[in-house]
Amino acid sequence: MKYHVEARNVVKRFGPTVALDGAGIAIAPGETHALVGRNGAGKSTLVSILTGLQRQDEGEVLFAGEAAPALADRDAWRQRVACVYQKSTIIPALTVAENLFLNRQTGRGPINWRRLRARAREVLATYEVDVDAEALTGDLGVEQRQLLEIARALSFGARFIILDEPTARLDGPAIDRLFARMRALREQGVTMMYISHHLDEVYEICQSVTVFRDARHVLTRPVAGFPHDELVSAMTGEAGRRPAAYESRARTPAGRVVLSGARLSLAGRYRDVDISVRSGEVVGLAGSGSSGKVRLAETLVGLRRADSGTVTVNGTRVRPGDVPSALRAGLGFVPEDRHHEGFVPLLSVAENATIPIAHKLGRFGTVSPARRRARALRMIEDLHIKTEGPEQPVGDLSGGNAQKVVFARALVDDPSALVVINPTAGVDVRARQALLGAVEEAVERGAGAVLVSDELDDLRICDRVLVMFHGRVVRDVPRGWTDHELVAVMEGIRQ
Amino acid sequence: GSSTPTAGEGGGGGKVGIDHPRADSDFWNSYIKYVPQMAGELKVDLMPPTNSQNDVTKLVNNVQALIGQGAKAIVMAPQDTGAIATTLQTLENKKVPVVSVDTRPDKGKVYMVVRADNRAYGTKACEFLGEKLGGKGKVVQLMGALSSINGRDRAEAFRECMKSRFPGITVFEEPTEWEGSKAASMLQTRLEQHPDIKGVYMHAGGVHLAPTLQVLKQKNLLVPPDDPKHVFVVSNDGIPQEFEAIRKGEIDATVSQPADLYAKYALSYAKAAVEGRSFKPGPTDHDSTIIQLPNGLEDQLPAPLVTKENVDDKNLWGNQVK
Amino acid sequence: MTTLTAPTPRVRLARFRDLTLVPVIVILLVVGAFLDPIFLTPGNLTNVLQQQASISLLVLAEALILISGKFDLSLESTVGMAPAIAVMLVVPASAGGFGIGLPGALVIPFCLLVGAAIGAFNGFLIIKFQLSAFIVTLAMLIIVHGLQLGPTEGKTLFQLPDSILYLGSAVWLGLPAAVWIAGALFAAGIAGLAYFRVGRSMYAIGGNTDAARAAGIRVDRVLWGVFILGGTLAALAGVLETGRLGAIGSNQGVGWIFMVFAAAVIGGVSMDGGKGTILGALTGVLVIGLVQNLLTLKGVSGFWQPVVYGGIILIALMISRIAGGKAQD
Amino acid sequence: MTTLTAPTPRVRLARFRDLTLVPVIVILLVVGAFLDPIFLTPGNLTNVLQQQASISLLVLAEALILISGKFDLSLESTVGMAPAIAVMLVVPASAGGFGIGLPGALVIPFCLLVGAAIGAFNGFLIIKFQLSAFIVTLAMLIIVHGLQLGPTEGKTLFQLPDSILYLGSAVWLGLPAAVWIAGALFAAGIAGLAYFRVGRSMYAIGGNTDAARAAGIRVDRVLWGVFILGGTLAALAGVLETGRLGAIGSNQGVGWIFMVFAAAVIGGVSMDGGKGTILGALTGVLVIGLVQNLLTLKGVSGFWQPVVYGGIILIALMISRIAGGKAQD
Ligand SMILES: Nc1ncnc2c1ncn2[C@@H]1O[C@H](COP(=O)(O)OP(=O)(O)OP(=O)(O)O)[C@@H](O)[C@H]1O
Ligand SMILES: Nc1ncnc2c1ncn2[C@@H]1O[C@H](COP(=O)(O)OP(=O)(O)OP(=O)(O)O)[C@@H](O)[C@H]1O
Ligand SMILES: [Mg+2]
Ligand SMILES: [Mg+2]
Repeated sequence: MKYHVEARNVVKRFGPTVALDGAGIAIAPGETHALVGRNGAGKSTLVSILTGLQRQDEGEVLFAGEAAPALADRDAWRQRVACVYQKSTIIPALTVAENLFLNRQTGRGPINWRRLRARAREVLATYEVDVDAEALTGDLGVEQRQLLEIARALSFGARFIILDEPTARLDGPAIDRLFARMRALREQGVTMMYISHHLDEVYEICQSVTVFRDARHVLTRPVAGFPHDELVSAMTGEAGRRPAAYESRARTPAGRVVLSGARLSLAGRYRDVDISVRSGEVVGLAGSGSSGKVRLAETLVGLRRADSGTVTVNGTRVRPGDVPSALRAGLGFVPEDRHHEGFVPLLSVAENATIPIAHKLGRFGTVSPARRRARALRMIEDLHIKTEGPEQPVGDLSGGNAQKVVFARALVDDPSALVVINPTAGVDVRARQALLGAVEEAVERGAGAVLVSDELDDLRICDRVLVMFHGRVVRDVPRGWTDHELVAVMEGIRQ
Repeated sequence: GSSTPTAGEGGGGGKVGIDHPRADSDFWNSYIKYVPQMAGELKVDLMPPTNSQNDVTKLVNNVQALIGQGAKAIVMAPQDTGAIATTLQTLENKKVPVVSVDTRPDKGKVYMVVRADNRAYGTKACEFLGEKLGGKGKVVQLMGALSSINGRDRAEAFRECMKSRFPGITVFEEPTEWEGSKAASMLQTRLEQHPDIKGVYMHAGGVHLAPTLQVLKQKNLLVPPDDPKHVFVVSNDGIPQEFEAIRKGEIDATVSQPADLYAKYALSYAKAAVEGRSFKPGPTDHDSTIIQLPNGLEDQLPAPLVTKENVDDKNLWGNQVK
Repeated sequence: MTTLTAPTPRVRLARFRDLTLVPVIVILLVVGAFLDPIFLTPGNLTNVLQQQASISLLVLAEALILISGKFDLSLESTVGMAPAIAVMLVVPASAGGFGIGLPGALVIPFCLLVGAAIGAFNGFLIIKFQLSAFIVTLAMLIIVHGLQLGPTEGKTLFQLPDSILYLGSAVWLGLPAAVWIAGALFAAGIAGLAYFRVGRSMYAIGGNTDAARAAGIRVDRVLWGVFILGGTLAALAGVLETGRLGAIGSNQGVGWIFMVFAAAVIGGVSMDGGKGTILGALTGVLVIGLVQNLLTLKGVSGFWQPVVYGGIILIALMISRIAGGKAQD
Repeated sequence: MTTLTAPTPRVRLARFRDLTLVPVIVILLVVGAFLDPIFLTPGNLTNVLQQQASISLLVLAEALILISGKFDLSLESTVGMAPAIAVMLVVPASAGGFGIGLPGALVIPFCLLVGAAIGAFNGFLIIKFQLSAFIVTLAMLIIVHGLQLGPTEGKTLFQLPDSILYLGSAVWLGLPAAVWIAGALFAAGIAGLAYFRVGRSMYAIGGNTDAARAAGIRVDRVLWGVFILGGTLAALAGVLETGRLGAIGSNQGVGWIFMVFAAAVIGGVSMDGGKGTILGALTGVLVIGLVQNLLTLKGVSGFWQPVVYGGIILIALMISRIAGGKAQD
């Protein structure tokens, strides 16, 4: 059988790191083929090789049995493959319409902006992305940008499409719409490669799955009849059949309130919100897109300043919009976008993880590298961060591992209040368990936590979930909800 | 009396170090070209020249290097006459005599200053323009960089002379920073504002001549001196192009700054210094006078005003270069 | 699901953001008219345009390079060096030339070629060799100027072929030819950046090079082209300046680059790439030209001119910041 | 699960990246020794150090500012203006002063205060007003220089109080005091950036301002401090230069800033912030000092000096690129 796309024995090194070590993939025409593996397994590296952004050090790439075009021949690559990259390829200073039609605004001659906008609106309508074609993409939220990337890749008319973790930043309904589109494309015979850390999505949308582990190909199997647990052990390389789903632990919240917001309002985002979190309690914040939950969480940690209302951490009223004072009062947090506010790419794992406690790592304003290293080694161990060592720059880590470093930063000072926003975006199964476990462990040590997430599975560890709708908290749902119930509340169906 | 520093006996003594102030003006480039020629004629043991590119920091570094390489006398042209003080002090301590060309250091010992009086340039230009305009009207002064002593001296002398001798004349001062582009823009704007401007004094023919002529041409003011529309132009430097313009009647005069004499007497005084000779104030044998300064002597070389009458004088350095 | 509240006004505003300097220009015109009766006359305004024509080409070049996310300091040296070398190729040795005696009509093509070559060399080092654009072009600023000083031995070139003088001094339909040329090139720049793929790809490259590459834009080729175009425009600026001044001094263009950056940035072009328009850059040039003209007209003392001048740049910057509403980078 | 595969070599490499210019320095020393017997003598090398002492302080200041992700062009003007104003405050009117007659011993504190004030003003506009650092400090470069030209009327101040002359001209233990001072400040800079919280937070801010803020670093406060420190260092550079030259010319410091950037960047400091070390910047200064010294010793023609000089900067840049292994920004 002739494969539509094939990569054989691909080796790719980045300095001392071997990202791909003789790995390969073979995708049959018309199938939707999943590529799974833990963070740093080399999936995105393969994507950049399959899309001609980088050249493999060894091995070959074939499209329909023919050798891949030269790296410089961008047009040839674009005819063969369209891609939603893991890293954003949206250009913030340009409009939605232009980003959709980047480098294909016109065939020849001047650009007809009016027509371009009209075409953009068509695409946006087709893919049900509700943004203005004339808006600057820099003004959009991450989710809308992600939808835009997907719409762009799908609208190319390419016969082969790669989607690298497209759902990491999408909420439930958006994922459903994406899958509907993918099914339609598959019916038209489009071949797809799909990367995700949500294995249930793999079962839902893919026909075969390839597993990478530690830069190597482990197996390729049809999805049908492939036990979930086996897939997980193939990814992790652990023979023991640990359950894939995270099981949250039982606990009883203490009485002390460690984090509270009173009568918080921010124009256009949320209004008159009261929230209070007790020690030993995980409070979820849920809501559909633009419900204001993220802004609210960002207000609690001081990244944003509310128009009115107060935030109290551990009994201290913190200065509004002032992160340091919140941190000093005993708060730790994981921001929504790790690239934006999560880490300094050029600085080491150790340094990123220990910035908030730098003052405790030495006297007279000094920072002792030895103590920093020791602290970091502990965090690396606790959170299972896959790194060459505490001195490796975080910019060189894979997404999931970078996210763990952000977690390390949030947890490094033993916070009494923890706020985590979309904590598991882009992290693998085991990492997800580790991160949720880290939240629970912190809570067991007496912290109170706020967990903002679009993923219902994450919200399961919560003792109660506050559901927001259009900037207001509409329900306080205790443990024991079903997916259907919660979604219904989030969509505002049952008030 | 004074002794004439001509070719010494046997050309002995020691090495003479020389630093050129800049390489981007026509006047200094003529000077730079005269230096090796005169050194040959005077049999001076000249070290490879350094160039401080109008930067006193570089000048100080260069002098340090020249001394390190064994210079027994230094010829320099410090464009910043104050900031050289420490260096002169050091040189005095090391008993290395200094000949300063074109500028007079404010402080610190010098063996001899060789220069024409820049204030005299300004005064000569003022007198010429004042008389041509009959003591009334408007003139423009295209000034050099105000941070350069020469630019300031010319500007001040011109301004003061106009004020005291021709109070009826209005002077517009344009800070051109020795830049042709600024000069053209400023003159053009000023002529737009005051079409009745009748005189221009340019501080440096090398950079100001062509732009001035170009602006006058554009305004149709480039006419013979007998035309009532004529704008009287006095330049400064004495480069061949200015002479050419004088012959054509495009400009009326220039102050010839003697590049050749600068090179010749700078080197001969340096040689005399190495040989241990000394001079006293008084007239010299080359139409100049040595005057006493608080920190040394100064040989004030003549700087003739060149007009249509004497423009073909073979002795003018501008007529000796090709 | 998503509620994008009233996006239209936002877009409108974005379009006006190119023109944040227009109020500054209006203020300058009004204040100027009060300060000096000559200021608002057509003659004076024409002068301002003519005086700014050649520097405006440099601003155009720099704006293109900045929008593409790069940097070129060496443009200012090209303004003097390219015409000087071109002239030396054609004039006899007695007039300061190399004595090769190539035909005088070729002097402008030569000049543009030299500019293009400098741009190409910059591009080579920056793109192929991946060196820092700032330092490469800083070194080139020094080297290119040296390549003028060396052959001319620092002398002013006075005897120029008529062909190189023509463009900078001719008058077409009552306006200096230089103004027409600069105007036409700015119009081309505005249209090229707004309506053509290559212009749009410059924004894409400046905004996010990786994304541009992923979208199939030939990043290296476009960037190289921009550097070559920049060098050529600088050489053309040199031609216009030569014609205006009637000679090529060894300082021609020296010290312009700061003003060029100031004009581009107060005109809204970002130093970080991907942002700004040619129209905005043009308003920046005009502000600087008008300020200089006013300072000359009012005869502000040379010692204090820098303070007034720098102060006005700061104020323009603040106005453009307030009107633009966004933090600058 | 954690795979700690041989982390040590990587770290070593990273550390050596600061020192990519060391081979260049070695080559320069060897070549120089062959070219001129004077070159390698202690006397000459001491001269080089002394000559570079004050500009090196500017490089130190600029490196700190660049690492924090900002930009300051106005430093060069502070080198002349701060000591000039301080001197005018203390000397009598007859010596060019304001005639206020403050005690002469205060001249250095005044000078440093003026520098700090300029830095604070820059910081105010850039941080609080969120203006473009490049253009703010460009305007300030012009304004600050004007604030020297204006009061002094372009004249050189040469009657200076002894206190301001001392540091730049004294010799301690056989080495110029300026060299000791610069050495001590560089040592402090190296230690401060490597081992102190405030130094590390400068890297964090330069690398990702938002992340630094989210990690609890008081970004504005640190940045402001860096600007003030930069201005103070520039003023101190002015004190040293004044002592070395014995007077304050109206051009003191003018034109330095390009060299300062060149030194910092070939020394490995990134224009994009967050990258580079003070030690690297120091090697950059040394390369530039040695090249200048060699050019002087060999008496290279002033016309061609820029070409040689710029060429050597380019070569140093390439070597540092090849040795460093990463594309520069
Ligand atoms: N440009 C780069 N420079 C250095 N190392 C890199 C680079 N790109 C990737 N790596 C390394 O290569 C390995 C594979 O990375 P890759 O991004 O392919 O992982 P991934 O499977 O996509 O992970 P994730 O699920 O987190 O996205 C990682 O160890 C990563 O740190
Ligand atoms: N910088 C911005 N400029 C303009 N509109 C914005 C900006 N940021 C967000 N918005 C819009 O404001 C609305 C609320 O966004 P917000 O990020 O608060 O939603 P959210 O609670 O995070 O929801 P979700 O996380 O599900 O996306 C959205 O429509 C979003 O597109
Ligand atoms: Mg990936
Ligand atoms: Mg959101």
